[in-house]
Order: sequence, then C-alpha cells, then structure tokens
Amino acid sequence: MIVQRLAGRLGISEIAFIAAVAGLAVLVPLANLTMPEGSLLHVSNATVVLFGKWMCYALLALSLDLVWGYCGILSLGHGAFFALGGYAMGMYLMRTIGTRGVYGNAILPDFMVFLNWKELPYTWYFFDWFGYSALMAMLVPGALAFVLGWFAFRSRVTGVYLSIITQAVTYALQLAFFRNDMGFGGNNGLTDFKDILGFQVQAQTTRATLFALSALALLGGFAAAKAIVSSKLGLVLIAIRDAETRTRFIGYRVEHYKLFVFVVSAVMAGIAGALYVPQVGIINPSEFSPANSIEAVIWVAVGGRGTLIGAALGAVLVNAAKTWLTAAIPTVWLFALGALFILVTLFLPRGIVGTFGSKLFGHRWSK
Amino acid sequence: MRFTRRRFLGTTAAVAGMALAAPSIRAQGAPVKVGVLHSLSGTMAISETTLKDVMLMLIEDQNKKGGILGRKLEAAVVDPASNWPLFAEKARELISGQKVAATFGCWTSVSRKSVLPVFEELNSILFYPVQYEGEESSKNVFYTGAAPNQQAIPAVDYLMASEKVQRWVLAGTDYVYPRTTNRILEAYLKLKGVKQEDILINYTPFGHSDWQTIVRQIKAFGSQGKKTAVVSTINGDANVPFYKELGNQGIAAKDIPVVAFSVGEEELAGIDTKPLVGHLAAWNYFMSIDTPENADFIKKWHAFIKNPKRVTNDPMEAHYIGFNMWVKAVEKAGTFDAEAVIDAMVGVSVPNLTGGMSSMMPNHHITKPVLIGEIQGNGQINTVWQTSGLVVGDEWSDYLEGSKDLISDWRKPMSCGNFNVKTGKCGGKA
Amino acid sequence: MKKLSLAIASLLLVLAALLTVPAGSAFAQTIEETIAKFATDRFPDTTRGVEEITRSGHPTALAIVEALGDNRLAYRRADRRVFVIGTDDKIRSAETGAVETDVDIDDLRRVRINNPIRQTIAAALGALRLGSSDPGQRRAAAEAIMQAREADQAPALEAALGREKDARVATAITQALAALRIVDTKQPESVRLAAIDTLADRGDREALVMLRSLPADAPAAIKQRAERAAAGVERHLSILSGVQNIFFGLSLGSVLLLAAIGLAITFGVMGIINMAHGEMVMLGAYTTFIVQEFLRANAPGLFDWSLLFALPLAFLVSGGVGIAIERTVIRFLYGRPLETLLATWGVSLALQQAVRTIFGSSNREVGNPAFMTGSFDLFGIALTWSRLWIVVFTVVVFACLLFVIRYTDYGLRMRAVVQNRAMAGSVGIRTNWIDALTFGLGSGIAGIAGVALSQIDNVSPNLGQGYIIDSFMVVVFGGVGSLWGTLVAALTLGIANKLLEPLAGAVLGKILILVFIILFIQKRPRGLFAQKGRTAES
Amino acid sequence: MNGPKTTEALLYLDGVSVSFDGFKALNQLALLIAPGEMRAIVGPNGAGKTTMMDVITGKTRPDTGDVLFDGGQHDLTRLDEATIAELGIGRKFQKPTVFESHTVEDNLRLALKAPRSVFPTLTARRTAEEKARLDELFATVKLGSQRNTQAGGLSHGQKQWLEIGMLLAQDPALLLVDEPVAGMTDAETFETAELLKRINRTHSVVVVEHDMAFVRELGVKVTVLHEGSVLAEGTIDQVSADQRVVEVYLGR
Repeated sequence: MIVQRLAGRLGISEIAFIAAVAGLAVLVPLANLTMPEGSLLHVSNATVVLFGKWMCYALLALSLDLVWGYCGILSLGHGAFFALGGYAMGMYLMRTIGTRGVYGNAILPDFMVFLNWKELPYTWYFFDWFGYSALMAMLVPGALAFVLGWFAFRSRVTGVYLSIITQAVTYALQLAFFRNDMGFGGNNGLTDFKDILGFQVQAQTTRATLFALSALALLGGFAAAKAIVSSKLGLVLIAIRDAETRTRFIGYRVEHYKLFVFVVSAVMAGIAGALYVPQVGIINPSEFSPANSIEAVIWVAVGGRGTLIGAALGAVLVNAAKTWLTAAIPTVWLFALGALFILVTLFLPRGIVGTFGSKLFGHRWSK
Repeated sequence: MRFTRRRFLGTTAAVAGMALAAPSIRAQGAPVKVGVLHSLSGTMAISETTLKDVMLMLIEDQNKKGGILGRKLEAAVVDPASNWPLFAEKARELISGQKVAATFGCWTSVSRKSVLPVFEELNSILFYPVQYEGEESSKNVFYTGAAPNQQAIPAVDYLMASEKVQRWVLAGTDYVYPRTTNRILEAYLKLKGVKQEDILINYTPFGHSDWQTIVRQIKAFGSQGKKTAVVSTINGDANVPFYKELGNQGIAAKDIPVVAFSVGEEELAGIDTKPLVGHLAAWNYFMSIDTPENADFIKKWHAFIKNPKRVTNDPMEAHYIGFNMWVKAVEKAGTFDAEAVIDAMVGVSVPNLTGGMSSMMPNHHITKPVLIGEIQGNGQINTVWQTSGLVVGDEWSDYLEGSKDLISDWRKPMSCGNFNVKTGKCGGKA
Repeated sequence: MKKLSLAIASLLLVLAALLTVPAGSAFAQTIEETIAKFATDRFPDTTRGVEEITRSGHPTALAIVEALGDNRLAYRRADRRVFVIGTDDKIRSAETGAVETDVDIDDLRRVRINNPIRQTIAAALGALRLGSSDPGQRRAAAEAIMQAREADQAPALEAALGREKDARVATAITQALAALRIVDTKQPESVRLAAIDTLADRGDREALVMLRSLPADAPAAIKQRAERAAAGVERHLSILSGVQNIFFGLSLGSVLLLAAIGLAITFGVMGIINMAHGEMVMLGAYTTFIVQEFLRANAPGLFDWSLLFALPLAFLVSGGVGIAIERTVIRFLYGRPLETLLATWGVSLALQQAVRTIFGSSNREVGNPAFMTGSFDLFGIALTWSRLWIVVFTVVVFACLLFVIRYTDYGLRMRAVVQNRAMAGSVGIRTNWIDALTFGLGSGIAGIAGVALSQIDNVSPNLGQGYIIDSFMVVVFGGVGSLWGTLVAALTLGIANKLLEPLAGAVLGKILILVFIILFIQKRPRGLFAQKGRTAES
Repeated sequence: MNGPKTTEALLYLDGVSVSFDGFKALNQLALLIAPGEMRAIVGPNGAGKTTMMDVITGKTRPDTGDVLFDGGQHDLTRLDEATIAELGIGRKFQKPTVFESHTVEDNLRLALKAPRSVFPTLTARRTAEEKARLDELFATVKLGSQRNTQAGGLSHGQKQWLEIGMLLAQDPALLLVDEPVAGMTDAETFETAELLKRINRTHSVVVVEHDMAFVRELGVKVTVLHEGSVLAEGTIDQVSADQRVVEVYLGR
C-alpha cells in the first residue's frame, strides 16, 4: 500500500535513481562474480568495495538530508550515529573471530588480551549473536538520538545551538572511544575481522553480497524517507523548517515531529555504519570526529538539500572526487576539494540536483 | 583520467591485485611501480610527508644506479589523508589498481592495522618504518622500525645504570603504542624490583596542548627524595607544548631527565631546545651519528630536498634500510613477484646508517643498534650510550601475559606469525 | 686519608678565596694530567677531571668548568691539548688561560657531557663560585651545593657563612649546610635536628626532597622529626597547589578566550559559521614565524621584540585574508548562515593546504623571547612567564575590542548594521563595507591570538584545527553575540577543566566539560548571556 | 493554582501583568469576551495589544493574573501553544506568516481540523470530506484560482486572506486576528471586514487593528488599550468621544 502510494508521487529523476541503484545492486555483483577477469564487463573487487563504501555514505547523507533538508535540523553530529552502528557491527565481527585471534583467546578480542584484560566487559555481552548486534546497530543510535532530541527539542534548542551541541556530542564520544579504558580498542579501534555469519569477509562473494545489501539498504532508506516526506507528516516537517512558531500555533507539537524524524534518521545512519564496517574492515574513533560529520553535511549540500536523491548523489560525487584526486594530484587535492565546496555554495546554492534537477526533470525540489 | 575510467567502467582490472602475476603482463623494461602510502594532509602529514620525500629520493637514487633487474622504478604516490579507512582503500588501489611491486608506508598503528588485511588478502608487501608496540607479525609486512625491546627497555636500563633512577613517570598519549609499551615497561621495572608506588602512569588525549597540570604532577612526584625520570611515549604533535612547558616550569634534565621514544630531530625542529639540553631520546639512529654512510645520506637528502636546514630522523633511516633490503631481495629472487620476494627477504642484510649491518629476521623485524642520546642546544641529539651489538626486534614481548609464549617465523615450513611454543599450535589457524 | 686530603683541598680553596694568592702551585705537577683527562672525551675521565680541577683551585678552574658546562671546552685530536672557546669565540689555553691565535677551530672537538656530568659540574661551580664577589652567584652556588649535596663542601660552606654579609645569601648557605648536615652521621643529633627545622622553614619542594631522603639507618628521633617536618611542608604545598590550579585554569581560560574572541565577532555578531577561523589563528602564528626568521637573519638584537613586530603584522595578514574572504565568498551568503559553514570549510581546507605547500607540513620553530621564558615564584606558586603574559595580553585584547565596539564611530555603525541592516543602510551606512571590516576585525584578532598561541603550541598547518571546536563551544556556551558571555564562558570552562583534570584525568575531564555544556544548553537554549535582537539563527 | 473560576465568558483575563526587564507591557489587564462576540481592540503602538495575544496563545507567560478559556474550564497560563491551539484558539499574526514553500492548498490542509499527533499525521490520507472542507474554505477566502501555486508567490493581501483561511480551517471557537488589513487596499479592507462579519456568525473573534475606518466598518464593541491596561470600552462613537482616548491618540 505504501508502495503504490509512493509510486504516484515519484518524479522522473527519482524513478531513474531507483532504477540506477537497483541496477547496480544486481549488475555489479554479477559482473564481479560471473565475468572473467580481464573481460570488458568485469568489475574488480576494488571497485566493488569502493562502491559499497559509497552506498553507505549515500545512506548516511540521505538520513542527514531527512532532518536537515526537510526539518531544518542541522546535525553536525550525524557521524556519531553512523559510527555507533559501525561499532555495534564491529563488536559482532570481533566476537566471531573467537580463537582465531593471534592469542587464540576464545572470549577476549586481541586488544584486550595484550592490554591484559581479565574478563569481557559487560558492554560486550551478547555481541556474539548477529541478531542482537544488528538490533543494537539500530537501537543504540536511535536511543542516543531519542535522549538527545527529547531534551533538546523540548527545551527548544534550535538552529546553530542545536548544531553545536550535536557536534559536542560526537566530539565527546570520539574522546570517550579514544580512551582504552572504555574497552572499545582505543585509537586502533576494531580490525582484523575474519567472517560474518560464517562467510569470510575477505571473500569475493561476501563482498559482492555486502555491496548488494548496501545498495538495497540505500533503496530502503530512500523509500522510507520518500514515504515520510511525501506524507502529510512531510508537509508538517517542511512547515516546521520554514515557520516553526506558526506550526505550533496551528496546533502541531513541533518537538514530537522533530524527535520522530531525528530518531528515524539516526537509525538509518546506524544501519549505514553497520554495513560500512565489514566492507572497509575497520572502525575507530576517528569516525566520530566532527570533521567527518561536517563532511557529510557538505555531501548533502553539494547534492542538494531537500532533495533525497541529491543527498545520495552528493555523497557519491564528493567521495568519487576524493578517491580520484587523492591519487591523481595527491599533493594539492585539498585545493580542488576546497574550491569545489566554495563554488557549489556560491553558484549552486540548492545543490546540483536542486538546481539542475528541476530543469532537467521538472523535479519539485522542496517537496 | 585513464585510472578513473578503469575505476568506473571496471574495464581493465586484470588479475585483481595478484601481484604474482604482475610481471608476466608487464613488458620487460617497463618501469616497476613502488607504492608510497603516507599521509600528505591531515593530522599525520606533519610526520609522514618527510617519509614520502625520502622514498622519492631513494627511488630516484636507485634509478640512477640503473634500477633493479634492468627495470626502472616509478613511485606511485597517493594521499590517504590521515583517514584510516582511506588508507585501506588507497592500499587496495595501489596494489590492484596500480600494480605496485611493494609499498612503503603508514605511520600510526591504526593505519597499519587498517591496511594489513588488504596486504594479506592481495598478498603484497608493506614496509612499515616506524617504532611501534609490537604484538604483531604478518607475512606481508616488514617492520623496519623499532619494537619495544629495541627502544624502551634499553632506555630504562641506561637510566637505571648511569643516572641511578629509582622512580618512574610513564607519560603517554592514550593509544595503543604507549599503552603497550608502558605495560611492558611496568612489568620490566617491577621485575627489576621497582615498587608500585614508585611508578606513575599518566595518559593524555591526542594533540594535548595544555600540560601545566601534568608537568606539575611530575615535579611533585619527583620531589620525594628518589631520583626520578620521565619515560615519554607522548605522540609527536603534543610534544612541542609538553617540552615548552617543561622548559618554562624549569624541569632541568639533570634533575628529572625525560626520555622520549617518539621525539626525534624532526619534532625538535619545532622547538627552541636550549631549555631541553640533556633530556634524552632513544632511537636506532641519530642525525648526529658520525659515519660515512650517514654523511653521504644527509648530503643526498639536502641535495634532494633543496634545503640544507632539513633534518634526518630514525623513520627515514628505517625506510633507507627497508628499501635497500627490498632491492637486495628482488635481485636475490630475480623477480618482483611478491611471494618470491617475501621468501627472499628473510636473511637479507644491508648496511644501516650507524655503521653496522641490519638484517631481516625470520619474524620480519630487523636487527638494529639501540642508541640513547641527549638533546643538544642546536636541536641535534648526541649519543651518550649505545648497545654493544645489534638488537633483534622482538615482535611478541616476553613481558606480556598473552604473548610471552608466542614466536614468529616466516620461513618454511613453519611460516607462522604467532606460533605458541606451549601448545605447539599456530594461532589464527585454529 | 681521602677525607683528609679533601679537607685540606677545601681549606686551601678557602684560603685562595680569602687571600687571592694563586694556590695553583701546590698542584703544579698534576694540573696538566688533570686537564689532559678532558682530552680523552670519555665520560668517567671527564667527571674525574671536573672533580680534580675543582679541588686544584687552579686559576682557570672556573673558566674550564663553566666552558665544559655550556659545551665550549674543546681538545685538539692531534696533541690532545685542551682549549677553552670563549663566549667571545677567542680560543684560550686551558692551562694558562692565555689566548691562542694559531689554533684552528676546525681541528678542535668539543668535550661531550651527559647528565651525571652536568650534576658534577653544577656542584663544582657551586664550590668555585662560593668565593665570588657577586652575591647572586654566591647564592646560586649555595643552592647548587645544596642540590648536589656534596658532603665534602661542608667546611667551605661554614667558612663562607662566617664571612657572609648578605643576609639572603647567608640563609641560602645555612640551608645548604642543613641539607648536608641532616645526613651527616658525624654531626651531633641536636645539630641534625636543627638542620631539619631550617629546611622545614624553607618549605619548598627542594626542602621536601632533602627531608624525604634520609638514609634508612638514621636515628628514630631524626626520622620522626624529619617526617613531621616533611608532612608540614607537604600540607603547605597542597594548599598552594589549589591556588596553582586556579591559575592554570585562568591561563587555559585565557587561551580559550583568545582563540574564541575573533569567532565571537565573525560568528557571534555577524552570524557566520566561520569554519576557517582556526586557519586565521594559524596564519597569525606563521606570521610570527616569518618575523622571527627575518629578525634572526637580519637583526638578532631585536629578537626579543619579535612579538611586538609580529602583532600588528599578524593582525593585518589575517585581517586582510579575512576581508578578502568576505568580499569574494561570504558577502554572497548573508542570511544563509548554514551555507557559510560549507564555504568557509572549503576555505579552511584550501588555507591549510596552502600553508602546507609554502612552509612544509612539519612544525616550525617559534622561539620564546627572554621575557616569556622560564617561571618565577610567587609565595611558592610557580607562575610561568609565557602563561602569565598570555593572560595579561588576553585581557588587553578584550578591553581594546570592547572599546572599539562601544566607543568608536566604526563600532557604532557596526552595531547599527547588526541590529537592523536595512535601517542602517537607509541612514547611509555602507553596510557592505561594515560587513567586510567586521569580518576583517574578527579575523585580525584571530591572527593576534595566533601570535600568542605560537608561544605555547605547535606552529603547524594543523594549529587551527586544534582550537576551532573549543572556540565554537565557548561562543555558544557564552551566548552567541555576547562578548561578555564569551569571556565568562572561556574562563569558566578553563578553570572547571583544570580543577577536574587532577581528579578525572585529562581525557575524562574534557569529556565531562562537553557533557556539562550539552546539559547547560538544555537549560538555557541561548547560552549564558542570551542576546536579544539578531543572533546567529538558522 | 486556584481551581477553575466560574465565569460565563469564553475568554477571561484578570489582573494580567507582563514585564520585559523593567518595562511593563501589560499592567493589571482585564478583559472579558462573551461566546459568539466580536471585539475590536485598538490602541497606539506599545499599548500591549500583541503581548496580550501572546499571553492568550501561550507564547508568553504572564507574571501575574488569570487567563481562563471556555467558561473558566482551562487555565491558559499553564498550557503550551499547541494545546491552546487545539482547545480552539486560532491566531493570525500581524505580519502574515504562511508556509511559503507549500502550495496554498497544502497550507490549508495543514491547518484543517484533524488529529495533530505524529503517527496519525504520517498515515493520513486525502478523503472526500477533507476535499469538501477545502472547497468550502477556498470559496470563503476566494483563493480557488491559486490552489496549486506556492504560497510564497501570493500577494500581501492574498497572504492575509490565506492566513485567515488557515484560521477558519482550524475551526476554532475563538479567532485572534492581529491587524488583518495592514497594507490592504480600501476594497480589500472592506472585503475583509465583510469576511470577518461572516466568520463571526459561527465564531467568536477578537480583532486588533489601528485602522479606525475598518473598526467602524465592523461596528462592534471596542476596547482601547493604553500602557498595558484598558483605557476605555464601548461603541466606536463612545470611545472616540472619550477625552483620554483622544489624548492618547493625538498625544498631549
């Protein structure tokens, strides 16, 4: 039912987007697994991993756009939700290493062994069950968002004040996870994963599957976000973004709406993180660093805030640029990236899709 | 551009990363790529950029000598931007994209940890030039920096013997290298009969810039009537403010000497060292070392970097040793094939800059002399003590619970990174 | 036997000091051997060399030991002769002290020393300078002897005490004597107990060391008295440390304030989320570096004034860059504060890379001028000059800024624009120039902050990144748009942080502070000093 | 707090005082609005008209005084904006504020009387009766032609009307209308007056306005505010005859 309700509301660009992502989700793994290496159609493992990473970033950007683009909540701490999801998954991957760690300790991860921990901290209990870990990957970011939002929105912390406290949250978490006493591996974080649900993380098929899953997650996230923004609730969100007090006087309890969308978005970010970790093979506190969260904001801005596909595209474009530039012009690439950000804000204030999207596909950017 | 097209269309990803097949698909005489994986931007650029330049210099130098096996070398430089997942991505790109024969790179442990699986999966070679906490031995990594027993323990011995230190402050940045090193030192000191109350351990965050409180703590700890020394595993960036505070609060080396494991000529270049004269550093190389090899190296470096003021430091020597070892091993193996080169590496020995020969051990760590030096007013470090012979890097510390029974030997038939002598099993394969 | 000869030696030394007759002759036949010890350049020999030359009372002894101390003692490989390289770069013979014109400095190798030797030297200098005519030197000498605790210096000290006129020097000598006596088993118990009291009166860390380091076999009575005295000293010190923490907090607070004050204008007043603020600070620091390099090369004499030259330059450089940014980027973004975040983020990336390309990515050395080095003691609280000056400096900057905004014509116009752009425009204020100037002002102040921070922190391309987040916290905590808020916020956070650090440790302390800010904003969503009128609203 | 007061009044203000750092915006204000009444409130700038609105709608909390609604059932001083709105007090702002990036229709849809909590809103669907109500509203505010244009594109007057439409959509028991004809042409002003009269048939209305002509047009009881309290009350002719009122308006 949701589906058909959506179908009616999709612009051409969005249909194209869905088709593209779905296509990738199917074709890339196929081309990677079935095509012989060296054939024109073959997609290298490196490419699969890279694309997988971008899909996760895209989902993160999407979740950020949901709160920022549609509800005017600029979160400078969305990286925190992403990282928490990642850690939840990372902890599962650590636990499943079992006796294959260098010290062959069945219970304790390696870093605990050589830092001479005696028993497993309670925070690590149950993370050997995939189900539990997957649940936590969504629950923990959700819960954090709920608590933070509950207080912040009720006491009407808005605008830049909200942005800064979200930044404070992610910064505090970064420092906390740096502390080895926290028992999350300190600066080295969690690495050296062996397998996930019995499949080798390094294996080509696992990679392909993870990529496909990431792509599907992106589609799922898109569908959810689209469902929200195109419902009447979506109207309320934009109303809040444009005239918060007015919305109150019509009788909408603004804080509840913000809380709802903030939590949904955090959960999406958490899922993105959980899919990200097994593909890049490491999670460490620098994922919490404020700079990362700001970058995510920039992806959204580049792609076009308030346009879901824009957010996703922005994430992919910026990261593709990064991947290319850091290899092509390693010593000066920051100039290029910096210039890109400046130019986009100056000349494409509504982002790439926001500006061209409407021209090309008659896409209504603010809806 | 060529490279991006390959990325996006995934056209020519032939033999993804299988470096062993690489030579076959390369015409003889075509240049061989050598990966340089050091951060040129972000927080670590401060230390790593220099290593990038050294690699360029060494490669240029080798090409002047006619390259290896009649093939010129070509540096493939990328910028992982002090971002750990990006390190992994770049490593993969170097190996399977650019088909490098070997990679020289990484500084922080976390960056090494993040690329390790990639190198193992694609069976390529990484040379890691920085002193580190040990507790690791990979088939695909050659550790040319110091293990704790090649730096920390001799330093402590020296302080005990020649400065009669009885009381110890172990100050470090809160990450794995200081944590592990301090654990090892703590165990070692206790073994030497130092009591718990004579050991103060203190951790600070990265880039900690306000040292007033801690320096005062140290002062207080040192005023209990016993000779006190500080063993500093403070990470590069935080050292400048730390030493500035030391100098300002007037902690002179003759009262409370500070011995540092992460402070070399490069870090000192950022400080006025006059107040620090006499504080110590433990490394395997100092720029002040008076040998013809070193003089020659420094001359080349100044010529290459076009700045006679630039200093040299220990990780640079590590790359110098590692690179020459790789060259030798390739010649020995007669091919660039990673598998063959890895086997050829063990046993290779090349001259280091301190007047000895360093050799690659079966545990993929190398033999080095250990030098203790005192900081001079001109930012140089003068040797005041050095081990009579070379010390073998000990990957699995004998002073840690988990690892004292582990050994590593990559020679066939054992070829195991963490063989447990008690159980007789090779860990990680269970 | 040895003891006796020592006694004689020091006695002779005293005589030498008293009736300035060169007593060198007594050791004439051995002096060459003694000095030759330095030529082997082996630490044990050097140590012995120092000890012997000190006892010898040889006229050049002081010169030799001093030279060794600051690395000016050298020997010629060829004939193992030892020379003193004067601070005037003249080369003198170690034996005679006569200037040697035919010695080529390149043939000379300097005699190396290490920490143990430095200690010996300190003690030796003590012995040698005890007879100096300059009371300051005599006092330093007594201190040196006290720290070195060379038992055989006791007679010399007693003699010196006998003829000492200067009261302060006298106390120093008495304390030094006490330090020697409490461990001197030959002294009667009464004397040793008296010694303990003397040190107890001194009551600083040094005294604590002395009181704590009694030999295990010391008589119970002495041990007890010493322990009680030590406890007393420690109580005294712990009270001081409380005060000390406040000062630390104040100093940290002023650093935060200095870093944030510019942001309080660009972000707080103008509502620009200026991510490039940190880079403005960095530019200021690099300006200082350039100024110092220039002075080192061209006018070393002026080095101590380098900061004075750097301040206006840094203000101009950062301010200029700021204005350039405002004119080329930000002015198109007014009313879209969040867009400014993105653009300025781009700017900051570019600036960092620019500096990296020009100056290289490693730290640059910015020296501390004399007046900013070292520390001084205020009622037992050690204040470091650099920190103290930064506190003072911060206050001055803040005051100036307030003045500019409150009392100058520009300030008036600026406030007008901030409160009502349209109205200000219609009364003929050129708002766009006011904007440019204001942004320039904020950036310029950041630059000035950079000059100060270069004194205590790394000068590297990452300098700014270390301060940007804290700066935003300070401004927001204090209440966007309120300078006083920024002031209070910075000091509060600084002091809170420093009071927490000893209890919770540096990392946890910082986390707690952040949590506190987060909770506080819930209570006061507009910060400490909530502003009416236009704030940085999104 | 003291329990509900017994009063017939729809809106009951008594002894309401509000001060912003020293300045008394409202001073012992008392006001009674009977059910079904339309009341015009006039007064020079700073008389406290808007502050009074803020107090009624829960935007500002009074320092002292009672603000009761619907026969004293609800103590408005203890409720937040949303609740008060749901109780049936609608407000139109002095400066027309509509949701600029929504279409005119969506603006009205948002305002329509319907469950306001999150999940019903998420699953809400367009229904026949919703459409009927909308058509009705468009008829009343005469914006049918602009149904699908973005509200940001409307003229000033149209925005005023749209906002009134949004008020009606909420179908509140009491409408607070702040300067509805500010910046309107005479024709529009007249229209608006007519509209308000029509609305008053089914709703109680409080109109704040400067424009005496307009107030006269409405022909309802007038309350004159001055320095935060009631200066005079009565028909337009009575109050404009009142000496103090003239002083206040013409200045002394």
